[in-house]
Amino acid sequence: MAENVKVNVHHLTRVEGHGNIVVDVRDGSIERCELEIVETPRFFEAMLRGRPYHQASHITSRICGICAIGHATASLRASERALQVELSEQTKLLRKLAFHGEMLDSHILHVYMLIAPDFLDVGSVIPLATSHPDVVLRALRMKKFSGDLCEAIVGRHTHPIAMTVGGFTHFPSREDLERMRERAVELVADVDATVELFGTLPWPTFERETEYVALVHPDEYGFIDGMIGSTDGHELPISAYRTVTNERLSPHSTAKHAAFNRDSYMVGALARYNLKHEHLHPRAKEAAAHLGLEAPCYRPYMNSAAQVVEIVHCVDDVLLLIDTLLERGVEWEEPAPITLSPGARGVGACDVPRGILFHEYQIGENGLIEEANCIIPTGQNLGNIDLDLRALVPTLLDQSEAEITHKLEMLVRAYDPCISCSTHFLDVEFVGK
Amino acid sequence: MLDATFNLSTTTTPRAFNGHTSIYLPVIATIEDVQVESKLEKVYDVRLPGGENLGHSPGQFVMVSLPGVGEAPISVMSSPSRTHDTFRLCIRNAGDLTNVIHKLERGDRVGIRGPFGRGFPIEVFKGKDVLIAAGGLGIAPARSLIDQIIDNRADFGRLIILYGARNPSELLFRDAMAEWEERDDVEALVTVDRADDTWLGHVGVITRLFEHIQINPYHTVAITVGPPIMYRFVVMELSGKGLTPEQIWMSFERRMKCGVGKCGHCQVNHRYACQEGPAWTYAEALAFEEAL
Amino acid sequence: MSNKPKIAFFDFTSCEGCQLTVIDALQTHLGLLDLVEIVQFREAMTEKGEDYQIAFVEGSCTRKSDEDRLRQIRNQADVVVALGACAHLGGINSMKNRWTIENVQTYVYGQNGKEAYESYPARPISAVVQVDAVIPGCPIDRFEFLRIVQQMLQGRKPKLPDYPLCVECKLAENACLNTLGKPCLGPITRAGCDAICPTYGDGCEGCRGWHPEANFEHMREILRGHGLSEEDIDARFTMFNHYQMEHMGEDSPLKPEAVLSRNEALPSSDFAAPQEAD
Amino acid sequence: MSLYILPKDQLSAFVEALQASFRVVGPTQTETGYAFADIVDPEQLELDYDTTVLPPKKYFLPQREVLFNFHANALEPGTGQLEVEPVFQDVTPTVIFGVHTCDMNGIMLYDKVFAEGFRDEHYMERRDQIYVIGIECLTPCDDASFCKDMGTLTAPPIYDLHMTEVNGSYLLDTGSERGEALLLEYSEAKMAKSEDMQLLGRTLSAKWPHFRHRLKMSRDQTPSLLSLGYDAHIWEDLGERCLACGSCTNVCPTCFCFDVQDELDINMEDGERVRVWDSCQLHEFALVAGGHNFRESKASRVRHRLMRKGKYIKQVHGLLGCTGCGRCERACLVDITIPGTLNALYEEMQLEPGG
Ligand SMILES: Cc1cc2nc3c(=O)[nH]c(=O)nc-3n(C[C@H](O)[C@H](O)[C@H](O)COP(=O)(O)OP(=O)(O)OC[C@H]3O[C@@H](n4cnc5c(N)ncnc54)[C@H](O)[C@@H]3O)c2cc1C
Ligand code: SF4
Ligand code: SF4
Ligand code: SF4
Repeated sequence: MAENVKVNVHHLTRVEGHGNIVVDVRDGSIERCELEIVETPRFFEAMLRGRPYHQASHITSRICGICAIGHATASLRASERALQVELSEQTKLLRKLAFHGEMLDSHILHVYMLIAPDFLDVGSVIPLATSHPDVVLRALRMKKFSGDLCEAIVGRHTHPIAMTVGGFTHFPSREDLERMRERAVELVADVDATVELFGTLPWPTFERETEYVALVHPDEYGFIDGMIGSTDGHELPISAYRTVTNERLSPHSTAKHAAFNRDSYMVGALARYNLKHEHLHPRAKEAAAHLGLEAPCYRPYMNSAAQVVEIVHCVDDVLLLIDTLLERGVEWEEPAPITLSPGARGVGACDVPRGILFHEYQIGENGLIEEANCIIPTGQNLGNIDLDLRALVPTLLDQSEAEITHKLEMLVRAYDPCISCSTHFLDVEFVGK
Repeated sequence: MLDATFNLSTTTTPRAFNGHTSIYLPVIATIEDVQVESKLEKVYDVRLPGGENLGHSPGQFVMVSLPGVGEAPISVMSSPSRTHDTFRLCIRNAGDLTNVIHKLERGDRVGIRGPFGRGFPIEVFKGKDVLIAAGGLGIAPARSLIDQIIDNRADFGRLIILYGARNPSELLFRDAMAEWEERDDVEALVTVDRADDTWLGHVGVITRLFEHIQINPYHTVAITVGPPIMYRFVVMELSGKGLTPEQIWMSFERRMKCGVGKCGHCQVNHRYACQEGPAWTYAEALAFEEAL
Repeated sequence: MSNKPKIAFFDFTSCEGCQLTVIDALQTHLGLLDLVEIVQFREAMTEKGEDYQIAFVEGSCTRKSDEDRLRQIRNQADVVVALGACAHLGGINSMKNRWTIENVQTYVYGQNGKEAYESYPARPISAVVQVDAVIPGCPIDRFEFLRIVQQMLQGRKPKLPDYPLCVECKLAENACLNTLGKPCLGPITRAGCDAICPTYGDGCEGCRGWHPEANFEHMREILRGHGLSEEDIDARFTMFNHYQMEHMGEDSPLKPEAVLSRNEALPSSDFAAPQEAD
Repeated sequence: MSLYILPKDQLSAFVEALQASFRVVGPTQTETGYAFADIVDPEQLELDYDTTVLPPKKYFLPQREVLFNFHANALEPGTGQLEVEPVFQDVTPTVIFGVHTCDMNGIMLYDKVFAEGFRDEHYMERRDQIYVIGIECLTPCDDASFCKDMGTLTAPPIYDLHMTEVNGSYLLDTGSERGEALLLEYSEAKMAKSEDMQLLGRTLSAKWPHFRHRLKMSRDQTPSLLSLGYDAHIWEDLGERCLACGSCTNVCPTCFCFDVQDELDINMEDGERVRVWDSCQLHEFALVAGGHNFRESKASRVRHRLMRKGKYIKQVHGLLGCTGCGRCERACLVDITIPGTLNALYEEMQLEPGG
């Protein structure tokens, strides 16, 4: 039982930079408890000013090497809205396919390399590789699939090439699609095994009711476009995103914070699950049941379980999308035409692995960007993480500092603030050889 | 098609594989000895499998390779008259491959292809006074010729060796040079561009040595080997002494990737330095717009 | 543990995509771990060793406080390698150099931005410390990364192609985008990525930097031929290479205003700035 | 050897029959034009095609070709086991359909280059396995070509079979015994009759007026023109424009220069020595140790290419080094062309007789 607790976890998470958790409890009451973000500011919005619209998606994909396809897609949608572009059905299908590639890549990395070791109480992936080499190899197989899927559609995962305003500059061949289909079918066994594995994990029961925000669509579990939905019962067009995000500066972090109807809200897999689980593919629904996920779920740790559910959903959706594309046949298409007009504005939104992402541009008649705004998911989650931490810490005070630290780290990781810094991925190979 | 004069002989015939042979396949040779010659140069004695005779003539080169690093043309420094079961290379640490070669020790292995190219036509030099003007590393290929002449001294007239280096520390083969200077049937003169405290000999570029020699233009052939800029000035001196372009031989350095006249890098006009060269007469070179 | 060379990865201002590419490289070339010992790699491990011979540095230097850390790395490592366009060229980050720092700070973070967010014009790390080798690209090419590591392990000086991208593009038998009316910077960009962008139908953007004989004047002519505006052409020349163009001096193919515009020219705007902290 | 006739609609059957025993390649349509590629479905074969980006040389001298495998200690080179084993890459029975006459001239030159002097077994072994089926050009493929000037508008004697489209059929000339055997074994071709021959003669003679001359001089004059113009002014202008991108040489059916590189596996023990296409237009091509570059300026490199095409290759191999296919002209973004250059040189030499 600790009356005075001081936890300082350095470089725990990453929000295009680094993060620390600071907890300071004195005489049983919380003095400080926050996620500190020490991001190197990059000023993307300022950089975009004066640049031709066609560069925007390639510039903004460089915001994050993990969510590159997500940023590029949101950016393209913003430009396309501003430039009154109508996308072809084929473009939409191909964009979804690439998006799934990234969703899978990110989720697989996150649940296998971070979450699994935490829960299996093996500390990191190193012992996991020794105790469960099959698990690690499976993760590598699944990740390779996602990378190859991205490559087939957009050239590469980190900084996609073939997506452009109005469409694509390159198209997968029938053989490419057939090959990826075959591999997706083979992957199903790995996906099942993933559900099986995560079904056995003891998810912490910590619970805090909050608002969940995600993109919603009338008839699908979609990630691109749609409406902004909230579990507090609101549905707004994407263009009204500023009403939702209400960005504020927080004194202890260089990332901006957001709040909608409450002090904070949560975005990401759990938010999506809570808002639109009924549109999941049947196998994903079964997986949710197996994992004990039930909407509405207010347990932030279950965000990772929702990610597993999305893995199942995405693989099934990839199969569906490829079948549709094979049936229609992929045709070479020039990008859809654009219309320039003075001061045209457009907002693009995507639900990337970590939650909703907004890009808004104002594009002049000369095709140059005049104003730009980008809002990243982790920025939206920060306020919610802070409040979770504050609610969680008092319940942990009877535990050792090491245990507290571990639980807090796990909480922050569950939000998947950005995978790379807290992954113990490489260690796999150290041991595996 | 190609001039009949160039040398197509390669003693190190590539091994046959499924009935095919490859001109790009090196034979694996062993380094018998390594000596440090200067800060930049080392001398290697190389032995082909079974001590097979390389069978080169002075002025020819071999392609030396370290699989995993690369391959480079290197002149044979030893005289065919001296050693038979090994041959000698003098290699300057000039870049990527040669830097790694400089780490090799006795007993290590290298790949060898060749010998390639047309060397100096020693038969043509017989009975003549031979003047050799070598600059820098050029003394290595020249050495092959010099030793050959010394070993068959009676077949030739005078032997005049002019050798220039940038500074005393870059002078190669000092022992041999001392030996040549001792002999009364060899006239050897050495110069350095820039002297230091230890240097008592000639100072100045190699062309300055020509002041000190007299030659009979009717009886002399001249061979010059050195860096590209040297040739123009040496040729001027030789012409000034009455030599015709046909009496002046020079060895050309070019980039080479194959050594067998395919890769195109060593072309001088329409001719391949790796096959029809590297030794050409000045008369031949005059016909190349690209040569000097 | 062994006498394998110890290597470490560091990140400055970047998207960390190059480090992710290193992870991708490990997925297909696990054997790399038999050759080197990774002692620091925040992307992938929590352990942190301070004893390393080769440091791979990702990201640009964008603030004064980065400099010390860079110098520390330089002091420790025998070999410092710039990993990716941000570290190599200043990359994407240097686009902000067109505006004054105060302007970008307030545009993105409002009036508080000036104090809260330290920043200065983005620079390649070679502007701060001596760099021994470069792995270009945004992101890096994983095969080039592996090749360069191999060369360093052999004690060789890593070598980059110093010819233009068109060479690789032709070997891939792509129809030339510039002849199809689509702008491509291949003729002035250093090869080494196997012309991946043109292969996927999109013109090269110069992320690997210029090759030594880049002919800007005629590249500009070609782009004009596609009907591009001067601003558009400048934007292409400066997407990854803003810093390079700023520092070319007399030889620069750009007018000075294309690389440095004045703060005053911009109307103030709160488009991106958040509300004040409460 | 003799002339055969095959109705056009039987071509697919011929291709299909060949596929059982051969790798069949030929011109196919791509998103942006045409390219030589493997024929999976006979329908893909497009015999009426515009010139491809790369000539069929890629089947004779692949962009990247392994010369030998090695096993060595690359971390400490020279030590330990060092083994080498030659590799003969892509030696597969292959039938190439639809080679234009200009490209067949390119192959003819390659055959000389790789057989003369040191015999290049890597090329020769592969060459033996390749059957060339030419196609007669009856109309110009586009504005950039100048085959009529270069004398390549007619088939050189290197083909195994050569097809001419006449009245809904192909007339096939057999250029080799193995070509004839191939035709007889895998197709339903019949001996051509005398009226077919008549028709062929008429078709061939009728094609010439469709092709124009672009050179102001005869091709026999190019060697002396180039000698004379070695120090002409135009080179400086071309050098200033040139992007040094090497596209002209990479797409050229007569360029064969290559670089040799070692590639290592990640285990640092096994690897391959490969040759890859190189270009005399690149800065490093003539650079030697010590930093001296025998062709430092772009002007000297552009000139070297023209010299090779119009003079040097002819001096060595007896054939001009340009087939007039026009590929380099299409590839060049700054409009450096063979006819343009030769004509400008011709003009300049008229102004300054004697150069
Ligand atoms: C006929 C001939 C005989 C030679 N004899 C000797 C000799 O006896 N001793 C000796 O030390 N050197 C000799 N050289 C020079 C030697 O070949 C180069 O120093 C060597 O190729 C450098 O290779 P590297 O890999 O160490 O250098 P790199 O790192 O590859 O290059 C250093 C420089 O050499 C150039 N170069 C690269 N490959 C070649 C090549 N194949 N040919 C020429 N230049 C190249 C590069 O452009 C660069 O400028 C000879 C060259 C020729 C052509
Ligand atoms: S597409 Fe670009 S890189 Fe390729 S040849 Fe054309 S200009 Fe060069
Ligand atoms: S093509 Fe250009 S932009 Fe694309 S990866 Fe290569 S160098 Fe970078
Ligand atoms: S030089 Fe040009 S026109 Fe002549 S063969 Fe080569 S590519 Fe064709």
